[in-house]
Amino acid sequence: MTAEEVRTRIAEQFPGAQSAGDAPVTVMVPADAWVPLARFAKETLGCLFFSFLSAVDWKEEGLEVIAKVDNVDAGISLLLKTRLGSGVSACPSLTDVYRGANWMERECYDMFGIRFEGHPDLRRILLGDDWEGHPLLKSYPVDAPHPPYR
Amino acid sequence: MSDVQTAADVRALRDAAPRSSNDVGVIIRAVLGAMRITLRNLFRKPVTVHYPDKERIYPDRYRGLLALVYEKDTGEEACIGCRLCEYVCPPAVIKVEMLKSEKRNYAKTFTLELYACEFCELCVQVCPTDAIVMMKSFDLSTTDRRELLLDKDKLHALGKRFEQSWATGNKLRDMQGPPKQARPASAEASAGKAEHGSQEAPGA
Amino acid sequence: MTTAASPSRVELDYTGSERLTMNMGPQHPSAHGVFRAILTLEGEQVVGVDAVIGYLHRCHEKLAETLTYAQYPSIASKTDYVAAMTSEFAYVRAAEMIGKIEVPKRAQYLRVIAAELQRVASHLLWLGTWCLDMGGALGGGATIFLYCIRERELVLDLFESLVGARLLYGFYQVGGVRYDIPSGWVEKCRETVDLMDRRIDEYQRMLEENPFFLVRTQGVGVISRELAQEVGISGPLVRGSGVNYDIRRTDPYSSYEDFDFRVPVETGGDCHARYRVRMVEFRESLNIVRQALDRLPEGPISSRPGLKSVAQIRIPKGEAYARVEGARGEVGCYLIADGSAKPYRMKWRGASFSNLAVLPHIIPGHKVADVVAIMGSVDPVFGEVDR
Amino acid sequence: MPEWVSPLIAPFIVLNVVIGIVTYVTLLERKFAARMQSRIGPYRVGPHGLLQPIADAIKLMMKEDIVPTAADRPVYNLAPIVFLIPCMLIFATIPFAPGLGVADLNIGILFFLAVSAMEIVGLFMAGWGSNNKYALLSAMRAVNQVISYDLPFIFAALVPVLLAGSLRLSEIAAAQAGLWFVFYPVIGQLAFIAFIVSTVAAENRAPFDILEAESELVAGFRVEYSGMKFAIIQLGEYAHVIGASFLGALLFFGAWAGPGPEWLGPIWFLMKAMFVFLLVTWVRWSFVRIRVDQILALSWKALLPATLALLVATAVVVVWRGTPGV
Repeated sequence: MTAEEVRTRIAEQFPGAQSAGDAPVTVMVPADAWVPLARFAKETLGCLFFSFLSAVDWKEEGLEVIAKVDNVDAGISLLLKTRLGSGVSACPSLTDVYRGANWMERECYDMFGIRFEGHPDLRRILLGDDWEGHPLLKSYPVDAPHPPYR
Repeated sequence: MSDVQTAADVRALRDAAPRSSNDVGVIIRAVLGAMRITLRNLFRKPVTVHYPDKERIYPDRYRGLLALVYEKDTGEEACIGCRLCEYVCPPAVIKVEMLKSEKRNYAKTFTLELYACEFCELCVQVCPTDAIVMMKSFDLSTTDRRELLLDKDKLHALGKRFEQSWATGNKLRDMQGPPKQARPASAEASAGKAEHGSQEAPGA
Repeated sequence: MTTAASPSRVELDYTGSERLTMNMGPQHPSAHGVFRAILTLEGEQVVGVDAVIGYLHRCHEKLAETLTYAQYPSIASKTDYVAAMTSEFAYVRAAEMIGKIEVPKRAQYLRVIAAELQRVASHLLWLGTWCLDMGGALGGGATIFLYCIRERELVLDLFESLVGARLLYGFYQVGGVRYDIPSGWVEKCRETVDLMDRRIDEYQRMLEENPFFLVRTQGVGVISRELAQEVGISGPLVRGSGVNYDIRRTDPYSSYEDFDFRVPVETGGDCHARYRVRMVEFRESLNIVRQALDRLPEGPISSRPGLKSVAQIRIPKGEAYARVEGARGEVGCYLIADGSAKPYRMKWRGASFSNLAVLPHIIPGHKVADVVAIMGSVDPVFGEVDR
Repeated sequence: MPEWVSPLIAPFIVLNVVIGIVTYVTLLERKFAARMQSRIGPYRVGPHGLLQPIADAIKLMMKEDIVPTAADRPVYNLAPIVFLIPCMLIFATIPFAPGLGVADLNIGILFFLAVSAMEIVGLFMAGWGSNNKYALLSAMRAVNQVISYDLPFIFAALVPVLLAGSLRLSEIAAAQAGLWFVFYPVIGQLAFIAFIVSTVAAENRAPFDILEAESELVAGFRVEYSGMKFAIIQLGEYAHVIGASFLGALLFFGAWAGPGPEWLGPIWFLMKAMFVFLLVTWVRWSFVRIRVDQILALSWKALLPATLALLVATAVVVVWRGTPGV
């Protein structure tokens, strides 16, 4: 399957998706198609390999969640993206589709404060439980000491 | 629990894994083979270096303590206080103030917090006058952190105390530079410089 | 870092005998850094594990947003400090992909040599510490550990004469490499590579058929093909589970397509399979180094002028995900550039983070002694896990 | 000299000599292991590190003695002593030369084996009294392992007894005047291998050191001990190993037999014991540790039947030859 075919198949399945690029194929969907897209990628496109999940803070445009999955045998790389919209910090969880999303979503919650709905065990992973704020948000200043400064 | 492999799974997988041979002969041979290797190493020379008594030979490019040097021909401080090293330092341990003067500028203060230094050589790399260099030594151990807050005088003293490594800003930039002219075999060129630089303090 | 009770605890035909909760770490001889596994035990059997990480978190992703493309490669070494070369590699490659910066052939080969020597050094440390975990500091493990360290020193000596540092190199820069090889280095490198080949033979003879070693590794910590891919483990682990996934082969970068090498794949999925994969990788890496030394082209080592100021490198707007095959697997760097001298966002995909995430799935059902064997075979580096 | 003093003289001398040997055996092992690992070992204290054991002993004596608040104090404090006593008592029956020893019992070897198995009480007390999970797991393993390996240890040691036809250690040594039992065709070598394996296991040394297992259980039963108590445990452990090495030298290498004048006998004995000790050490530094269930399986499924069969075979040989002895 070439990147071209992948893009067409995704376009058939998800009319709202915008896709571009070859390696990886970048697919942008609305948040409600996030889990179906991942499931489609895993089950239909054979992207079994879960590479990573993270987020980007686009300031006033809101948060964007990204995930990368690969079909190792066929050499397909998919970069899945979803915009949560300004002020929204909830996203459906991929843990039911990919087990590897568990820790990645915990890290993402830790760093961006995104609540992954359906995650079995959403707690901080890298920072302490009593940490205030989510450091990778652009609104989190780098040089000011923060309350539990240790 | 679908999330975790259960004990039954583990047992099944364990049983499915390839087994080692139960042949006594194989086992005895393997055991003796392992013991032979330890025995062979018993008669090899130890690799330990008696550190404080004997020093390792540092390679030419050793990235050790940082120091400031004087200009070779005039004997003046080479640093012109341009603050490029301050800007490039990733952990921001260098603080420089410039002293403007007629012919050239000087560093009014130059402090280096060696206890937070990463020894990445970026300050050496950007230095336009080859003033900050690295030394072929790392032993400046102390029981007091404050002693590693190096000011200008201390840095100059270090420059006299230890042997200087090869790299200076100009040499590094020459080595990395894109082909301005057709360069000869660059390995030899850098080697030639290496021999040259290790003996002498750099000139601007 | 959290102390909440583990929510995922398996019920393995629990007979009502008292359970013991045991903290393994954060300061523990076989924690390989600072890792805390909260084990729930029934006798010697582990029934639940909660992995606590984050003790070494240094906010590398935030840090990268505040440092320029010129500065960060030196800092990138610190994520995976055991294989510092490959983490730098991922970062500069991401920047080069966005900026479409050509890298001279000589620099590409030098990058390959450094990365492969680094893989050998890293695997040596893995073999040593893993045997130390299984064999103890007062036993045969320490012997193998010290042999491995002895050989690793030789590789570090090579790096030292190339770069000047032994642990955090700063060898890569956007557009090429920072240092050319000094004279005599090629011969020294060849000698070291040949010696290493012989020494690896020795380790193999010491371990390969050793019944003590085999009973500790065979059938222990089996990761199935499905689990391996879903969790996203990579490198020798995923190849030990029968997935043929090596980025050097599937997505060749930096002239890897020029070299002949074999990608070992084992189907066992247990600690022994991972051991065998890594033992073959040793040889293959040494082979790649030999080939690269043979064919090392002449020419410049960087396509960009030497660094003169902090903001010299500017990358146009764009984003890219660069992955390299590190010693522990897929080291990825997802970089978003906004046209300035600093990235807008950088995401590290640490291979160890994903590799470690498999532990809660495979440890339950094993004995306490197996926990350290499995952890050692995963080869986590906590600088990379916590970043 | 009052009358009660004289029986104490010999034990006093033996005790002190043993402690001296044990201190320096630690240095021997450290140097030997270091060379095996391309290192040089202790080097700084005294010429070539010769004063290192003394420095260690002084250091351990000066250290603060820490008792965990949750520890079971009487048990915790008593454990090192209970551990040390049997380890020292085993030297009581060893004759270092003809007529030179504390007590040459007519059931010497039985006494040795019985007392040597007593160390487990101290181990378990230490593990239990520390009130530490690592120590507790280690104590559980200790009981498992020591009991499993004492049987093959005894059976292996009984082979020379059958060959010599006596339980008295001095008679076993004397019976080897013609041929050391280690050279006795087939039986001798097999018994010696079994003896070495079960010694390594019964002394909890790698690859069978699961109760110390510092990569899993940190330091096992002695994780909470510090200072002098730690030193006592360490002393006991080494004394036990040295005792077993002496027993091995006596059972298989003809004890004090050797060329040269008679007063060299104890020296020969010591050298042979050190040879056995280095053999055990060599094994120790060559292999990775195996798991608790595998250790038990090895004992009950392989070593115990094998030594039992060997014992029976020896009995058959002895009966067939008519007279005990070589």
